[in-house]
Amino acid sequence: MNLNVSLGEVELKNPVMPASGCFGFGKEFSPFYNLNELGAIAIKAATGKARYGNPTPRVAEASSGMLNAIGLQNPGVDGIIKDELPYLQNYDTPIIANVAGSTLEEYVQVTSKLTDEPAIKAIELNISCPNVKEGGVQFGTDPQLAYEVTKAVKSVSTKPVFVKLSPNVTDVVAIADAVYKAGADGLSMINTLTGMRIDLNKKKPIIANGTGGLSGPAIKPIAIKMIHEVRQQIDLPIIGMGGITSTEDILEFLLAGADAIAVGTANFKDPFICKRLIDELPETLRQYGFGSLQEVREQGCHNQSILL
Amino acid sequence: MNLNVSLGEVELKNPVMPASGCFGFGKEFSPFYNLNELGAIAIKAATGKARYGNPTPRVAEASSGMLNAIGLQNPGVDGIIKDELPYLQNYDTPIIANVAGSTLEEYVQVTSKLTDEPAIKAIELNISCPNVKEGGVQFGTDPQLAYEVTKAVKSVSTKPVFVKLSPNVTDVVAIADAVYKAGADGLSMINTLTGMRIDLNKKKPIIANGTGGLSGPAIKPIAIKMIHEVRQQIDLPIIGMGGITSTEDILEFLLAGADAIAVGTANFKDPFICKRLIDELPETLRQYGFGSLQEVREQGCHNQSILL
Amino acid sequence: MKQEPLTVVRNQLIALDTYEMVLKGEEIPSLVQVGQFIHIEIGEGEEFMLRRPISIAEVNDEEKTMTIIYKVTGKGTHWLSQLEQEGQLNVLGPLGNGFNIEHHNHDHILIVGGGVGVPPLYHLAKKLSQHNHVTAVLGFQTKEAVFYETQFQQFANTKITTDDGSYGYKGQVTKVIEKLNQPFTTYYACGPSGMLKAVQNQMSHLNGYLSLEERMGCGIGACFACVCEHTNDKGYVKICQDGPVLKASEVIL
Amino acid sequence: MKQEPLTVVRNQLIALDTYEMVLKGEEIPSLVQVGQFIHIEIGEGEEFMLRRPISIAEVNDEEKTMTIIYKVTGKGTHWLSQLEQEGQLNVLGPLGNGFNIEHHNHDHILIVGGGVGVPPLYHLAKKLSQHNHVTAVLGFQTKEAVFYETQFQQFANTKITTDDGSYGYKGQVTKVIEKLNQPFTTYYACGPSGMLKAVQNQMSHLNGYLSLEERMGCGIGACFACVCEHTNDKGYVKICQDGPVLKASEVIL
Ligand SMILES: Cc1cc2nc3c(=O)[nH]c(=O)nc-3n(C[C@H](O)[C@H](O)[C@H](O)COP(=O)(O)OP(=O)(O)OC[C@H]3O[C@@H](n4cnc5c(N)ncnc54)[C@H](O)[C@@H]3O)c2cc1C
Ligand SMILES: Cc1cc2nc3c(=O)[nH]c(=O)nc-3n(C[C@H](O)[C@H](O)[C@H](O)COP(=O)(O)OP(=O)(O)OC[C@H]3O[C@@H](n4cnc5c(N)ncnc54)[C@H](O)[C@@H]3O)c2cc1C
Ligand SMILES: Cc1cc2nc3c(=O)[nH]c(=O)nc-3n(C[C@H](O)[C@H](O)[C@H](O)COP(=O)(O)O)c2cc1C
Ligand SMILES: Cc1cc2nc3c(=O)[nH]c(=O)nc-3n(C[C@H](O)[C@H](O)[C@H](O)COP(=O)(O)O)c2cc1C
Ligand code: FES
Ligand code: FES
Repeated sequence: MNLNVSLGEVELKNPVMPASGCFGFGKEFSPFYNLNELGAIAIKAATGKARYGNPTPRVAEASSGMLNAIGLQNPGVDGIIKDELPYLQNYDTPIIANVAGSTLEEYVQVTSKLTDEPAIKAIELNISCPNVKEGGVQFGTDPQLAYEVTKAVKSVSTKPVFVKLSPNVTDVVAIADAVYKAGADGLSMINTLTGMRIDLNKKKPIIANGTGGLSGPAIKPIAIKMIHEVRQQIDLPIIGMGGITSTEDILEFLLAGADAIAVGTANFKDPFICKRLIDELPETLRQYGFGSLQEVREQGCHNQSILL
Repeated sequence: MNLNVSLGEVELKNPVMPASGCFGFGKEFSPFYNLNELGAIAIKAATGKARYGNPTPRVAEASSGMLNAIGLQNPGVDGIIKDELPYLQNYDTPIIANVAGSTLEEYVQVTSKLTDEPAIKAIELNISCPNVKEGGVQFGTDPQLAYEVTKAVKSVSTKPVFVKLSPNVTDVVAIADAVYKAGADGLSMINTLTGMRIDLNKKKPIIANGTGGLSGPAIKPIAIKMIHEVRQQIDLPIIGMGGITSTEDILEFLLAGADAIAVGTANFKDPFICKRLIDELPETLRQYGFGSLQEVREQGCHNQSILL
Repeated sequence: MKQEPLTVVRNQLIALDTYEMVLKGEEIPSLVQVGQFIHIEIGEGEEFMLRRPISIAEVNDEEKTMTIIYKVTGKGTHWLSQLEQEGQLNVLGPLGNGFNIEHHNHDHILIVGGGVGVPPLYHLAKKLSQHNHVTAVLGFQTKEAVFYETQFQQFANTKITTDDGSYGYKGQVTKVIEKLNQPFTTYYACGPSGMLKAVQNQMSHLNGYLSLEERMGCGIGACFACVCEHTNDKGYVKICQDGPVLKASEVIL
Repeated sequence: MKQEPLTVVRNQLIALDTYEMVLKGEEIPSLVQVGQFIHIEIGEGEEFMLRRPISIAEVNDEEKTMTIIYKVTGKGTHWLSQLEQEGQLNVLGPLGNGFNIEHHNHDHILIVGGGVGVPPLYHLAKKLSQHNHVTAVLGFQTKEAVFYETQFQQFANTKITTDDGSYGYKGQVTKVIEKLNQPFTTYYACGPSGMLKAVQNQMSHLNGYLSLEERMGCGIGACFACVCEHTNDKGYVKICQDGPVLKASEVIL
């Protein structure tokens, strides 16, 4: 079965990619399978300067999920270009560069450095990281700020810009609409929900940062709902994510309105998962009566019976 | 160990109660244990008129959680007073009446009918039900509306009013602050998060209503985070809920800042759970070095080391 | 109504994706009325927060056992199918109101079952056959899915249909019922809602009872998940508490 | 680095809340370097999304087995403790960089372990003892928590301390080390971070290596969960990938 997908002008071999922050810069997963198998790779967020991130502990477990507060640790955009992209250039898998920042200027600066790198086929604008004290999520929770940062980044980007939305909002469609109007080429949804766990022995939050982002199967119904809602109203390609662990999950996201999907947390449990899902997807589609991804789209999001 | 708790002027034998909507009007659980064991009982939402609720299916499963879209089915406030409260009057457990409505007037009308019932010791103002098309959640997502409905209900209520907050908001503290200013006597948090599951065979949402409210352990870290955040800023008693299944969970909620807790979804898995948690709580408190609930409060929310 | 750990005595594949499980316990089996169901906890830990409702297909009072028959359609029934002998199952039950059959005597009764709606009817057929004449029409998707044909034949004049005609009659149960042309006094039906609707329509002249299914939360009448429209004053019944067996002329499907 | 289902050969309580588990497999055991760890999948289904990192305490090449020792401190280790012989465990490993000991010859080496930091040091002591003189100071909370004393004595001059003095010396390992007053050339330590800090301080004059622990996500260097400040250019190391064993003079605890 042909699994090709177009996300606007970005062409993928298949709709499955690892999610940003859960796959480093690819290298660590190359012992497990050939990265050419992947539909794309969303790499760890890049910021203007190298960042050390938050104090440890940075992760905690939750029922069917986990909390993380890495705090955007990364070698900085120059470090990524110098030390990480050359390795990824060996593959013909599109790289999606996740861009973060504390100020609008930083988003613009990072994007303008990354946009001309040949390996990079799209920018993923991360306005939804809940784990940094400044910037990040405030751009993702205020439609006006979301509009401005998207517009500014679009003005310097030569590559399509996908805006990664935060689920920690009253009205996700309002944010989606704002970035659509600012010229976004697509949406990634969802980022993590802000959560906390408390260490009963130490009587304080497990995560040193206090709060962290909740990911994994626990958030899947929230992701499905938001994707479905946005799909009805905004005409942009959507990369769906949030708790995917199986090909049935992928089908659920595609039916809800996603065009491609990303797998985050599940990579930690099974480092082979992306490849396995790609291999198994055709069989699952057939099992539920679909002959192609196009048929899924037709019977899913574009079918009025699924509209509410 | 003495488990007494005061929620403002409401005195509870212990901090454990079933959550609204997960315990009917009590009768169904009376074959399992004596309802006098409970700290309180939050009964199913009351509306002005009897409501049939949403079409079925109304529930779906999710990883470590469930979705529901009951749609506030209930016999109406008069039916509850006539047919349900007399039975509950047999117990000396405080009843917390959950009040819902589509309009401000309906909230006021329902409250004024319930407020003088002797069995009822507090009103729980449900401005956070995500499963009805009108009213409900919009009051819980707009600080101004939340203020108005709370103020109006307070003006007719002779009993303390706890406002039940929705987690489907960008800024829960803003809502908490608004209802505090309107005179709320306490907070219940959190209600369910809006979610969706799709039936892969039928290619449409499992729940006939489309979306439903996500409850259960999946949402626990979100509840903990919101309670912790509100506790730092708003000086009102908090009834905490969201995914509680064990006495360790209870302790986690208390450390985060809840004064009492409610158990919802877990009643469906184990109808004995509330009694079991009450029985086991003293041992768990001791195990983590606490001699009383007062000590938990001192080392939890009121201890600066847990502040961030 | 009890919560009890039941022990798996047997758990075997009897038809396509369909398992027969025998459970032993001190309390629950001896309380069962024909037509009731049990609510089964799935897995360990917190992944599965909802129990699964499954009908009771047979009870053996002496052995303190009961039999359920279930089809693997999702994660919960898959987990059930993996249980081995001596495994334990946390069961809440028996739940609901079953078939009220004591008044029947020398009656001519029709039983209509579809797929996994067949199991509760087996217990019913056995009981009814003691004093009545019973005919059973059982529909399945395909030959491989057929189960309990010989068991039913002991107690009832049994006709099998399959959707694809690979076994017995071809097509829907209503087509077979039409042909029977017998003087039934009462009918009992359980199966998918499409089938129940068709039977309810076809047999509207007859006294009948339907055993309904709906997605459930609590299983004990507390959560309002499983309602069905009804001609009573309230306008509804809760299937878990007022049903699952309800008078056909009173439920609005 | 492989992902392999390992078979439980033995799983037994050896001290307070502490279990010794022997695992057999075709690939992973034969790849192990002393000081590495494995990342263990917990439970079935989706409740537990994070693996658990546990050190390798010993390897038996001929039997294709390895031993881990773990303390039950939460849900995951509780689940491990319930596994029976012949049970299967999904393991990712061996991970990280272990102890580099090939250059040691006739050295006088100090090993310092605390609680569940002791296991990886057993494999180390055994290897080192072949060509060196080894002293081990092992701290536990209380008498009932002590394990592997006789095993260590085979390979090292072994001192035990307990926090409450219920067995061996009373108090912290640093107090015992102080009294030893021996001409150590190198030390290796693993244990709670408080202990490591104290040892790092006390032994700053000596060449030393610490095996660090931190909450982990991926276990393979991809998620940046497990960093530790370091004197290198980047300012940090990833414990799972660059550690868990690191030069004591270079890590900032
Ligand atoms: C009163 C009653 C009696 C039943 N008796 C039988 C029986 O004897 N044999 C049998 O095979 N099946 C029976 N069913 C249907 C059975 O409950 C479902 O097939 C089963 O719950 C599916 O669980 P799952 O985990 O495999 O599916 P999943 O899809 O993974 O289940 C997810 C959730 O949906 C619910 N669900 C899914 N399908 C159904 C359904 N058709 N009806 C009700 N809930 C559903 C589950 O209970 C669970 O809460 C009965 C249902 C009811 C209400
Ligand atoms: C490299 C390394 C080697 C280790 N070797 C051993 C060993 O040989 N024996 C042993 O008993 N323990 C060892 N630990 C600690 C062990 O990983 C934890 O005790 C264990 O993960 C606790 O899991 P749990 O499910 O019981 O606790 P929970 O509290 O339920 O676990 C929740 C989450 O927190 C993590 N976590 C909790 N405590 C710790 C901790 N102390 N360190 C790291 N993660 C933690 C878990 O991995 C899990 O992700 C090691 C840790 C590391 C990093
Ligand atoms: C450890 C970790 C680190 C993450 N880092 C980033 C990041 O740098 N940028 C980003 O946009 N999202 C980041 N995310 C969010 C994921 O890309 C994804 O949106 C989210 O985890 C939901 O998917 P999942 O449930 O499959 O993990 C991170 C998630 C995790 C668990
Ligand atoms: C089936 C169901 C019905 C509910 N009905 C109500 C309701 O009528 N009023 C209300 O305020 N909350 C209602 N809730 C929300 C619960 O009271 C509780 O806030 C939520 O489920 C989180 O707690 P839990 O995770 O322990 O279930 C309902 C929840 C469920 C699962
Ligand atoms: S399942 Fe709760 S009322 Fe029927
Ligand atoms: S655990 Fe992911 S980098 Fe170490």
